Parts: sequence; structure tokens; C-alpha cells
Amino acid sequence: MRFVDEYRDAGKAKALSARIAELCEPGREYKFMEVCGGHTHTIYKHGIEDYLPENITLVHGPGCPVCVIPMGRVDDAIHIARRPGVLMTSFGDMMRVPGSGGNFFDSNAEGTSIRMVYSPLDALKLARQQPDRQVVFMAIGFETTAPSTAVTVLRAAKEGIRNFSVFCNHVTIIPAIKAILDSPDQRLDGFIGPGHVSTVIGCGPYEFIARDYGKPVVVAGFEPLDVLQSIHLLMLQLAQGRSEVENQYSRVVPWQGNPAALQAIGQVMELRPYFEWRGLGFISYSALRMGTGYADFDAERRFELPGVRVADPKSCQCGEVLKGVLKPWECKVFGTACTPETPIGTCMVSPEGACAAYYNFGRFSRDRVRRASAR
Amino acid sequence: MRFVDEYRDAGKAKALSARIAELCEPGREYKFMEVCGGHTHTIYKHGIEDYLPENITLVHGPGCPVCVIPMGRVDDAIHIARRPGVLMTSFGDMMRVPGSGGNFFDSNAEGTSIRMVYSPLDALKLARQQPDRQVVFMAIGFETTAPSTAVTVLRAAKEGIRNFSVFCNHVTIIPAIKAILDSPDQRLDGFIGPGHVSTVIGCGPYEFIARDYGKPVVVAGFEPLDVLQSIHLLMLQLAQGRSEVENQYSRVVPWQGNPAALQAIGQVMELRPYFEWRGLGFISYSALRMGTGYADFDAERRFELPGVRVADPKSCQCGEVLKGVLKPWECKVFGTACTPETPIGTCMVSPEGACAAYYNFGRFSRDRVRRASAR
Amino acid sequence: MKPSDREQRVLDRVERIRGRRPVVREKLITLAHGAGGKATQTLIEAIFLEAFRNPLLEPLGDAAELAVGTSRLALTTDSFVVTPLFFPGGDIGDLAVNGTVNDLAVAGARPLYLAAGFILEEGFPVADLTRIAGSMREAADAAGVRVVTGDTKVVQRGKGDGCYINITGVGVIEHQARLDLAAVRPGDAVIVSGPIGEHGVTIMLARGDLDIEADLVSDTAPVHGLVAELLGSTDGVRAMRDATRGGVATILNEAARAAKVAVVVDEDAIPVRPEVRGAAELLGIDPLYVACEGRFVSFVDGAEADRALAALRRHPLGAQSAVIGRIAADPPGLVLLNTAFGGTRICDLLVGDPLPRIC
Amino acid sequence: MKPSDREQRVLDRVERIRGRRPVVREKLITLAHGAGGKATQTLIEAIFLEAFRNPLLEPLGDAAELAVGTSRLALTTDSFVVTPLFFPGGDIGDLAVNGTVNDLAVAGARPLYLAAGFILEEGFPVADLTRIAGSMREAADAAGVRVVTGDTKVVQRGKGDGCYINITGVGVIEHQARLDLAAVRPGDAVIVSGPIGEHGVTIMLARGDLDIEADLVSDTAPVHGLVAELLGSTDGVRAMRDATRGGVATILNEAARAAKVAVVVDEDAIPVRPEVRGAAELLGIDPLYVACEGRFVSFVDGAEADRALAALRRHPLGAQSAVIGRIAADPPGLVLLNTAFGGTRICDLLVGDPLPRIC
Amino acid sequence: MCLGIPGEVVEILAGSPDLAKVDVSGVRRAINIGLLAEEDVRPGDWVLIHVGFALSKIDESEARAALEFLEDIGRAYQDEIAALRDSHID
Amino acid sequence: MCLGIPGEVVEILAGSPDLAKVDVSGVRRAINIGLLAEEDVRPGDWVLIHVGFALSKIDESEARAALEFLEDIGRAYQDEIAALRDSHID
Ligand code: SF4
Ligand code: SF4
Ligand SMILES: [Mg+2]
Ligand SMILES: [Mg+2]
Ligand SMILES: [Mg+2]
Ligand SMILES: [Mg+2]
Ligand SMILES: [Mg+2]
Ligand SMILES: [Mg+2]
Ligand SMILES: [Mg+2]
Ligand SMILES: [Mg+2]
Ligand SMILES: [Mg+2]
Ligand SMILES: [Mg+2]
Repeated sequence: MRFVDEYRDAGKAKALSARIAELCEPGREYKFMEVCGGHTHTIYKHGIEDYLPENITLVHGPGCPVCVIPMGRVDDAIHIARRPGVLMTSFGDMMRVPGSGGNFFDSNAEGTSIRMVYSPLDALKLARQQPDRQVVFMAIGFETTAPSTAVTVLRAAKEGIRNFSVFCNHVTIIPAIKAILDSPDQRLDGFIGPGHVSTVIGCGPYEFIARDYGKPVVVAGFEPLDVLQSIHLLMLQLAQGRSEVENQYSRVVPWQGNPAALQAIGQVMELRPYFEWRGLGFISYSALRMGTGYADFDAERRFELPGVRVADPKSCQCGEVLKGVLKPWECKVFGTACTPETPIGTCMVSPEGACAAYYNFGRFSRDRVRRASAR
Repeated sequence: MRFVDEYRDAGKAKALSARIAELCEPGREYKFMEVCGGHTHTIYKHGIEDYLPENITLVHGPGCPVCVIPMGRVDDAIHIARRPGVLMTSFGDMMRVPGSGGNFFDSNAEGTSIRMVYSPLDALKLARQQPDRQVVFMAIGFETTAPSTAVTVLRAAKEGIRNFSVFCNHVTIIPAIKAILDSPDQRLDGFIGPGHVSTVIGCGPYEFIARDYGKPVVVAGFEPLDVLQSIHLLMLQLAQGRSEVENQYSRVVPWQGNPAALQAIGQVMELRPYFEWRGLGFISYSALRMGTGYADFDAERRFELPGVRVADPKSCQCGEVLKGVLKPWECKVFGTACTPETPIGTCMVSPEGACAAYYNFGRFSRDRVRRASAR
Repeated sequence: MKPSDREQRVLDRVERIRGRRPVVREKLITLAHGAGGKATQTLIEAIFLEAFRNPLLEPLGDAAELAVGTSRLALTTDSFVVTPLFFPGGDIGDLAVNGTVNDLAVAGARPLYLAAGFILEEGFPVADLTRIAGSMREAADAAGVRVVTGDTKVVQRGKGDGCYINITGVGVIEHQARLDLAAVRPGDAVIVSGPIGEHGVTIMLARGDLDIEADLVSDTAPVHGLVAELLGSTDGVRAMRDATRGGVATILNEAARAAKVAVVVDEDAIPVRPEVRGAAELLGIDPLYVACEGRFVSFVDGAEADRALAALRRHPLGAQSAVIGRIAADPPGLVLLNTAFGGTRICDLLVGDPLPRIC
Repeated sequence: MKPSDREQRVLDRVERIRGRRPVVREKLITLAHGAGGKATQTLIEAIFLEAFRNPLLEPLGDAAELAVGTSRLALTTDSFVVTPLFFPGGDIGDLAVNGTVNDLAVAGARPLYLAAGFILEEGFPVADLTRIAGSMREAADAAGVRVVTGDTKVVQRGKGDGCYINITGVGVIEHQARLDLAAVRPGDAVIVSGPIGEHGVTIMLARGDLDIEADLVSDTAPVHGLVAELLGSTDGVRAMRDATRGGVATILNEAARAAKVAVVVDEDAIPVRPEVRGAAELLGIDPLYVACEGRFVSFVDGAEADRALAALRRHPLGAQSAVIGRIAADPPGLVLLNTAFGGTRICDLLVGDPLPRIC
Repeated sequence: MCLGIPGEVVEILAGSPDLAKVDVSGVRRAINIGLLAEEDVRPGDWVLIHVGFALSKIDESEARAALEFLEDIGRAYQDEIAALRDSHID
Repeated sequence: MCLGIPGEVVEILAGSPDLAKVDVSGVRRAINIGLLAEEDVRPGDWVLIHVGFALSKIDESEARAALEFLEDIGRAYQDEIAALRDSHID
């Protein structure tokens, strides 16, 4: 696969690995946060940590759309799905996210119809095909995904489709990064910037990190060499005393982002004054809802919602994991009460969730693995 | 079973049989019509003909509620059942009655919901249980059954149930008997009168037969001794030159019938000016529909009906069989194109239908059977 | 020509047509195709037998007889789709095990192993599944068989009915007799192992939509012990069949057709519980067509009938066994019923399920 | 304590918990229970194994091994509930026959007889049934097996999905080898018989709701000939499994658990067709978890791996066979994947079906 | 024309005077007896049941009389047969 | 955060200029390219696909430059390794 396979080359990885090692000051600990869960997934899936010296630690960030959905929103979605005639749709990622009374599969087992779609346009298609049902699309995701929802709503409006609405849970990445930077228990040396969200918002929005907080940011692609090279670029900035925003992923990310996509979001949606993030609590202006011009497509207005705030389970430490304060295995319930089969927190659900990625891919000791995997 | 087993006694049957034989004038042929399909069923099911001399022939009449339903009415019922949200109900008897495009089972295979009920009250119960569906009861039957439908409608009206209606196909027996009496190709010596319809209408309505047509009528019960005794009573009348209405079934049938039942019919239903009977064509004032006071419960008004008159298949001779002009096996398609598996006519469907009764129970030569059945 | 000769000619033509190769005329499957009557037979013969035709399949018996090494094996399969899953006297679990054990037993095999396939509907209570598995185990223990392999599938809500179970049974045939419906011959006695129709009526009532109550329980039971008793008592057993879908009448018709004989049954000899009869009269159905799940019909050399009956009656499950009829040569292919009233009539296959009726 | 020691302590505790007796925590059955992953395993072990426990069932292999007379028999059952019923490369009919033949073949048995149970939904087209029966016959002929018994049930519209087929297969085990996943040992080679995931991806695309097109056909095929080739080439075969629900990764995990070994697989050695990879990337799923219906994994003495591979490749169905990994002693119970990129990761069981994802 | 079955009233259902529990050979169902409102139906009475409704109350004296008639005919027949047999023996 | 896959545009769908058929390793799907209206997407172009939408056009020259850089690093490393090996042999 072009633009994929060439970035999975072990030979080049070894070379980058050597360059990174050369840049390590002895005795110094380096902590980089990959903001995006996609990077977390890449790191574990390809075994990137095998190429890093011991004193570089990758800290998993909040950029997993599923992990930040609070329980109350899952409950709200199930509440809507239980209304007669409703066909709820969402991405496969949402199906196993726990609400307070079970996930979407459990809800379907009790009688709802919650179906996976590949694209919000597919949800709209279902609405067209089944005019006697209320089709609701539960939208999740950062700015990467929001334009698709916006374009779908524009299309529904243009076609005059009345049985379609969006349960909007889009969030914005910058306020989350800011919350982490402002968190007192955080000590990071730099950021691996989210590649795909940057195709939409561009690289400019990260400049405050370099400027105001003095931390380097490298916007990175999602193949393993992309990540490794980004770490190299971060190490170079640190070695040279720089703190800038760099774009490792320039083949895909234009510095200015995608103005048409931003325009679509702006036309259809508006910022919420505040939104609850799982584990992180309420963050101001950190999420989107349908704008007043598209209120007809707003499932929150079409269906009465209980909107009950459900507290995270006491034992859940997702907030600390999402802020990068705890490693997944440091959570008290990791792998015992909280497993992919019976997740307590959302981070154990999405393949992008730090706990799930670590549990599924990384749950073993380096030493034993090195012996076992020798070819 | 009390009031059942004592009327199935072979010893008494032999005695009656001997008395009947004694009353036969040598060389004379006797033809009695059992008006009611229930009697046809009894005759074949118990093997009553084995007790009759060769010169007494039982002619099967039109009193089978299912057999007289024309194809167009089955089609209409399916048309209603196809409307979204409709749950059609009827008695099990109707399920295999052929419409022009298949029967109710075929229709269900194509997606309708047509369910059997034991009582019209059970259909009303379904309406109560499933308020979001339109429950239609396809009512069939003679005066025996019509009061049950009427009482059910009265009850629905009293409870204010809005999602219940009746597709009314009730018919009345007297006009059918009159049509047969007036048919030129008919020579009958007497009638075995329908026992259960008489519980409602009483015995008086048959007096015109005795008076105007000079034929004896014996209202008969449905156990085999009832039928045999009725034949005996008919033979006695003939021997004595009488033509009267007698009530063999006095344990069940009051001479006056059931005034409350007649009142219920009168309150809820009204006579149709004409109605098509399968094979017999249109007969004036021979059927019932919802009266104007209960128009809300009339499925014919609630649902637009094509009301197309569907001609009987060319090969079908049900009319002749229903009038007693042909024996079942004399129909050209009997047992070849028309079988219980693939009925062409309705008489091959109901266990009361003459063709079905003969095919299922009586399809063999007396001689071979006598040899085989010898104990 | 006399009317009675004309009638006979028509009847002969009818019988010839009935003997023709079956054709499925319907475009769509209907419930009748699953009811065990004519529609089912036609479907099986026209489609499955036609496609799979081979000498081992062709007898279409309760179980196929297979040679493996030096052993004679019996193999049978059945899917159980009963509603409700739990009913007086049993549940789908023991029903499935017993049904399979019985198909092996009446094929003359000692039941040994079961394979169980579950098709579960999304939303089915795990507690019910646990209960069903428990019943299966108890039934298997009672019959001395083991579930040795299985499979589980889950289908979307609305594509199943809680729980369907397929069970395939393997048994070994150790005696020398060749049991075969085609071996039934004139003079044989027809024996039923107990009162008929209790299972089917129990299920109808348990569905609840008829609102009829009765102190009835399903007759579901494993008959292998009773069969062993019978086979041990005489060499005169020609064939056996368990009376499931389609009831006793269907089996009698299968025998009449397979052996080209007449089966003559005496109505008043057939054991029927009063409640079964009451429900049947109320609904207008005939118990002869109602399913049993713990009764079988055996065809036994007439000279051995008393010995066979005595053996059956010694076993608790067979205490109410009865000779209900005998085999005659003519008219071949028909089942005749001598009614309690003293008449005689045909007792044919039904097209589909017996339907409650009002007329 | 060092962080890495603390981490190791947590991981040891996690592994201990994973070894505990499984419990079904859900109150209701969900689709995950049928997906072949962890939820399925838990259901089977906690409910069915618990209820039916006996030494013949306990290995939970593709087929149970049974002694009858002097013969060793293999018995397997599977229900097929695929949607759509007809798909590029096959239909439910040949899929069902091949699936059963394969379970017998990988258990080391020569497939002989099939029992087929149909659960048809009211309204199912008779023409489709005829076509399915025809495919079954063709597949059976190709595999040299016969359908010897069957059963047909019809369920109400809305209680089925057109056609479900259960097939139970009986085979005879003629060779001396004891094939058993528990016999896999360090040093063994892991061989897959061809490119993976084609069936599962074909079915996903054939459903039509993803609107993705590809020139892909199901890999459904009977592997008994290929297995015979392999078993004839070497005595070093320890065990085989066909890679159906849950895909290759699930089998590797079953081997790691059964034999208490580590399975180490090289990502770049695994044959995957570009279209399968393309669809998998687009949907965010991993082909290692996607079902095949004509591929199997064999575990072969490392010293015999070349000979085994050569034998497999001689057969047309095995032309793309590949050694994808080997068995190590430690860490027991885990499957490790050496990534193409040069890293190493765990390759665990999934909970349920692999779900298309966006993040 | 219409299936009708005799059943014995075992209970008038409290609260719904239109409904009676009726027993047919050991099976019971609630039957609407509203059409017999004039007849004062009580437990022990037998009624004719059709589609869940009682259509008439069975008149036991009529039944007894009819049966006696049948029995008379039967007895007379037996006597004749016996006489016939005796005459043959002679 | 968001799964994005590169695919090659093989056809702009006639009648719906917002839709393009895109090929990913032999599998094809119609993708909405409305968000790249300014970019003049044509067959042969590569785009990044996310939930059925093309989010950006892949810049092949940037890709080439980045890859060259990686290759340089790789080559330099190989040379060093070789040198190291040589030095050991010495
Ligand atoms: S182990 Fe579970 S509860 Fe703990 S942080 Fe991870 S997902 Fe949250
Ligand atoms: S054989 Fe068929 S068509 Fe002919 S009269 Fe009888 S039911 Fe009608
Ligand atoms: Mg059987
Ligand atoms: Mg069977
Ligand atoms: Mg059976
Ligand atoms: Mg299986
Ligand atoms: Mg259901
Ligand atoms: Mg298998
Ligand atoms: Mg299997
Ligand atoms: Mg299998
Ligand atoms: Mg069967
Ligand atoms: Mg369906």
C-alpha cells in the first residue's frame, strides 16, 4: 500500500532509533505526550517502544474520541434509542463503550436498534431508505470528524429529510491540551501533535504551546516511521534548545488546514459553553453542538433527554490516564476488574484507548519478549 | 365426555339402522340434504353411511361457512392485512382458503400478519394488548357465530377501543336453503336441519320448507346417533306422508332459539342487500354487515377495499357440490388438480367442506374397506 | 357405467396421482412445510432427497444406518424450535435430548453420543440458557448419553426465537434384526406405547393464546429403555417410529406407503387422556395428528403381539401400551380407522399442522 | 520497588486472573457471545462445558474423538447463520458442507457422513432452497461425503433469517497420530495453508451496507485433501485447526493456552491478499481476526517444517502456504507478533467480532 | 356448520358475571355467558360452547328423554336379534 | 484519534461531482470529496480518507522529500554499521 508500507521499514527505523539514542543526554528522562489515540494505537501495534531508549517515555494523551465520552452521554444515546421507531447509528467504536447500565450491544440485547455505520452519510442513507423510522446519528470525534457530520447535515437539509437527526458529541482538541498543560501534576518535554485533526485545523493552533509553554510540538503521521521521526525531531529541538511547531506529516497536513472543512463546521455547529469530558471533568468551550440554524437536526432538541450526569465509577482512574499522569497499569483496577471484556473505563474500550492498547498489545515484560521473539 | 359419548354407541346405531332399513320402500331412492357442513363432517368422520341402506343418499349442503366465501373476499382480507400496522385475525378454518393469489399462509409468507384466534374476544384482546396496531377480525360463519361477533363489537364500543374492526362475512342460512329449493335441478326428500344455527334462530324459520315445499325437516345434533336418528325421523315422516319441522336436538336447541343472540345481531349488524356466495352467485339479503351505528368498527369502511369480484376458476364445480347436484368425486378436478394440498375450490379446504370430508375420510370403495376393516 | 364404478375409476386415478413424484408448487416456504404432514414430505422428497439422493438417505428413517469399520451406527439429527421454551413437563433442553435419543432407539440403536448446536437470539437470558443446559444434562444422564461436541451461534434480535437447538445423535446397532417400515406385512399388529397427543396439546395450551387450562404435562421421555424391553421380548418387531410431528396418524401413513399395505386402526383402542380429548374437541382437532415426544408406534408380527405388549407394559413408560390395529393387504397405502361408532373411514396425512377450527 | 518491577507484578496478577474459571457476567446474550472470541469462550466454558462436562467434550476441539467398536470416529457439529446466504465464491450450502468437512479433516479424520438440519423462515423462496441444496450436494461430492439424514423446521416470519443450516459430520480416524493442541511444544513451526481473511471480508462487503467493492471471493473450500497431503508427508504434525470464526489469531491463542506455550508469529510472513488488507485498513480491523473457511493452521515439529510446507504447497489449495511463526516456551499462554516494523506485541483474543472503527 | 361442544359450568367468575369457567373433559376456559343472561346459568349447568361463547343451556330432561328413546330402540333391537338367534337354534 | 487511510482517486462520479471512487489496495468505495472542492481533485490523485470523506489531498512532492530524508538517514546508518563492522574485523 502506497504511503503506508514505505513508512513501516525496519531498516530505517533502526537508523532513526540510533539517531534518537545519540540525542539522549545520559541521566535525563524525556517525557513526550502523544496527544492522539491513533498514535497510541500505532505505538503499541507496531512495537515502537522497542526502538526507544529506556529514558524516553511516551505518555498517552486525551485524543481518543471514544475515551472522553462520559457515561451520561452513552446513557442519553440509549435513552433516545429506546424511543419507539428510533434507529440509532454510530461508529463501531461506540458499540462497547460502557454506560451506567451497559453498552450499546447490551442495549440491543434488551431491544433497541443501534447500528454501526461507516460514515454519517450512511446514516443519512438509512433515513432515506426507512422514512417511517427516526434515524439518529450519534456523532463523536474531534475536528477531523466534525466536518463529515456537518456536510451530512447540510445534505439532509438540502434534501429536506425530516427523519434524521444528530446526537452531537464532537469535541475540540485545543482546550483539552490546554487543560493538560495547566494541570499541576504534569511534566512533559514535548508533544507529538495529532496528524489527522491537523488536516482540518492546520498547525497554527499549536503555536501557543511552543510560545507560551515552551514545549516543542511535532505534528506527526500515523505510520510507525512517522512517529519515530517525530520523536527524533522533538529530541533535536530539545538538544538545540528550540520550542517550535514542526510538521512531520507535511504530505498530508497543510499548514493552514482545510478551510472548507472549518467553514462547514462553523456553518452547522456552534461551541458549547462547556462539556463534560470523561475523567477530565467539565472543560469550557471544548465541544460542539448543532447551531440554531440546524436545530431541527439536533437530536438533543428532538428527543427529551434525561441529561443526567453519571459519576465515573469510584475505582476508575481514566482521568489520570487521559492526562498522562498514570500509566495504564498503574490504575488500581487495570487488568483485574477492568479488562476489554468488562471495561470499567472508556480507555479500555477503544483500540485507541491507552489502557486497551496496552492491555491488548503491550501487556508483557520487555525482557521475556525479547527472548521469545528472537527469530 | 357427557352429551358426546352416549351418542356414539355402535349398538344403538345398529338398532336405528335396522329401523331405517325397515322404512325403506323397495326400489325407491331417498335423498336427504344435510344443510350443515358440521353434519357432513360427522357423517364421514364416524362412517355413518356404513349404517345406511344403499338407496338412501346423503347430499351435502351449503352450510359450511368457509366453503361459501368467494375468492374476492379472501383477496380483500389479504389486501387489508398488507396495510402497514395491520394484524389480521380469523378462525383457523380460514387459513387455507384460497384467494386468487394464495391463501393466508401464503400471504404471511409474503409478509402479512394473519393470526388464528379461537374467539372474536381473543382478537379484541390482541387489540387491547397492541394499541399501536390495527387489529382486524375477519368474521365468518352463519347465525351461530354472528352473535359472538356482535357481542365483541359491543364490548369494544363500550371500552372505547379504537384499533379494532371487523371484516364482516357473516351469512344467513335461510336464503341459501331457499335458493337450493328453488333450483330446478334439485330433487330432495327432506332436510337434516342445522343444529347449532338453530340454537340462535330456533326451528320456526324452517317451517316454510315443510309448508311451502312439502319437505320434512329434522333439526339434528352433531353426534353420529343424532344424525342417524334424524334420518330415522325423516324416513318416518315420509312413510307417514307427513312434512313437518321436528327437533331431534331438543337437548340443545330451544324451539324459539336464543332471543338475546338475535337481539345482539340486530343491534350491531344489518342485512346486506346482496352478497356473493362461492359457487352459488349473488343471493339477496343473505349476509350481514356492520350497521351504521357501528360503522367505526367496520373494516370495509376503515380500509379502502378493491372489492374486485374474482371469478371462480373455470374448472371449479363447487357450486354444484354446494347445491348437492354433484357428489364431490363427480367434479372434474376432484383429487387430481384439486386436493387438500392444492385446493381449487373452498369445499376442499374446510373439514366441513364436502370435497375435503370425502377426500380425507371417505375416499375408498366400500367393498375393499369392508374386507380390510373386519376385526 | 354404474355410479359406483365411475366413482371407483375416479378413486383409482386419485391414488395413481398420489403415487407420482412430488413437486413443490409453492414459491415460498410456509409454516405447513414444517408441520410434518404432506407439505413437509413433499418438500423433503422433492428438494432434499432429489439433491442428496443416496441409498443411505433414501429410507428417510428416524436415523440413518451406517457401516463404520465393523460397527453398524445410527445417525439422526433434529432441530428443536419449540415455543414456549419452558412448558409443563419439560423444556426445549430435555425435549431435544429425548427426541434424539428416541430417534436412535426406534431405529434399534443404543444411543451413545450427542452433538449440540445452539442458535441463540440476541437478548436471550443467560439464566434460561443455563437452565436449558442443565435439563439437557439431566436428560442425557437419564438416557446414558454424553454431549461430546457442540456449537453456538448468536443471531440478531428478530432473527431467532430465543433459543433453537439442533441435536445430532450417534448410536450403535447391536442386535441382528433389520428394522424397516417396508418390512411391515399383513397380519402384523400395531402397538402404541402410551396415551397420545399429550406433548402437542400441552404446548398449544402453554402458548397461552387459547386461554385454556388443563392439568396436562408433556409426555417427553427417553424411550430407549422401553424399546430395549420390547426388542428383548420378541424377534417379531418389524419396525418402530416415535410419534412426533404429525402424530400417530402420520406414522401409520408412512408405514402404509412404505410397505404398500393397509393399516387398520380401531379408534376405541387408542389410548387418549380425557384432557387431551377435551382440548381436541374444543379446538376441533384430532389427537391422532398431535405430536407426542415420549411415545412410539411399533409394528410387530401378529403372533408375537401379546408377548410384545406384555413386555411394553412391564416398563413404567409403557404401562398404557395398547394394540391399536393391524395390517391388512388391501387397500395398499391407506390407513383405515374403524370408528368407535362402528363405521370406517380413511385417516390420511394432513397438509400442515392441525388447525383449531370453528366449523 | 522499581517501576518495571511494579509493572511486572501487575502483569503477573493480570495473567493469574485470566487463568481463573470463566464466569458469564452478562444477564443477556449479545452478539459478542457468538463471535468466537473471549465472550464465546467464556459462554462455552462457563455454561456448556460446566453442564455437560465429560472427558470426550473437554478438549473442545474441532471434532470430538469417539471410540465405537474397533473404530475411532470423529464427530463435529456447526450451525451456519451467514448473511447474505449467497455471496461471491459460495453460498450457505457449500459453506456448511465445507465447514463440517474441514472440522473433521483438521481433527485428522476422513469425512464420511453428514446430517443436515434446516431451520427455514416462513417466506423463504423455495428456489433459493433448491439452489442451496444443489450447492450442498456439489460440495459433498467434491469432498466425497454423503448427506445421510436430515431434518427441516419452519419458523414464523421474523423468527429466522431465511435459512439456517446445521451440519453434523462423522468421520473416521485411520492414522495413528494423536492430534491435540495440547501437544504443541517449543520449537514447533506454525504453518498457515493460504492467504487469510478472504471469507470474512467477502461476507462483510457482500452485506452491502459498507458500499465497498472488491474483486474478492470467499475462500470456502474443503481442506481434507490438503490435510491428507500434509499428514502423508510427515509424522511431525502436532495439531491442526481450521481458521473460522475469530480467525487465525484466535487459533493461535487457543494453542498457546492449551499447550501452555508462547506462539511467536512474524507479521510479514502472514499471507494476506492486498484487497483483504485494503478493506481491513479502511475499516480499521485486523485480518488476523477475520474468518477463513478454507484455511487451516498446523503446528508441526520444527525439524519437519520444510517437508510439511513442501507437501502443502504441492496441493493447489495450499500453494500459498507459509510458515508464519514458531512456538517458544515463554511467556506461556501468550501469542506474540513480531511486527513488520521490527517491534513485538501481544496478539490477544478479541472480546467479540472485530468492529469497523474510525479511531 | 359450527363446532359446538358441551361443557360444564364450574364457576361464575367474580367481578365479570358475563364470564364463566367451563370444564370440557378436564380442560377449562373462561366462556362468555352473556347470551344466556335470561337463563340463570349456575355451576353444574351444562352449556353448548361455540367460539368462546355459550349459545344455549343444555336441557338435561330433554337429553334424558331422547336417550331413553334411543335405549328403547336399542333394547327392542337386541330382543329381536335374540329372538332371531333363538329361532335359528330351533 | 481518527483513522485516516490514503487512497487513490480512480474516477470522479458523473452527476455527483462531490463523489469520487477511490481505490485502497484494490478495494473501492465512493468517497465524498466536497471538502476538497478547492483542490481540483482528479483521477490519479491520492487523498486521505476518513469516515467516507476525503480530508486532504496528499502532496506527493512533500512525501518524496520526507522519504528521501528517511532514506538518507538509513543510508548513513548502514554506512556507520558497515564501518563499525569493518573496524571490528580489523
Ligand atoms: S484500567 Fe480501566 S478504569 Fe483504569 S484507567 Fe484504564 S480504562 Fe480507566
Ligand atoms: S373438487 Fe375442488 S373444485 Fe371441485 S367441487 Fe370440490 S372443492 Fe370445488
Ligand atoms: Mg422420529
Ligand atoms: Mg431425526
Ligand atoms: Mg425426531
Ligand atoms: Mg463451531
Ligand atoms: Mg423474536
Ligand atoms: Mg473448526
Ligand atoms: Mg464443529
Ligand atoms: Mg467449524
Ligand atoms: Mg426430524
Ligand atoms: Mg427476518
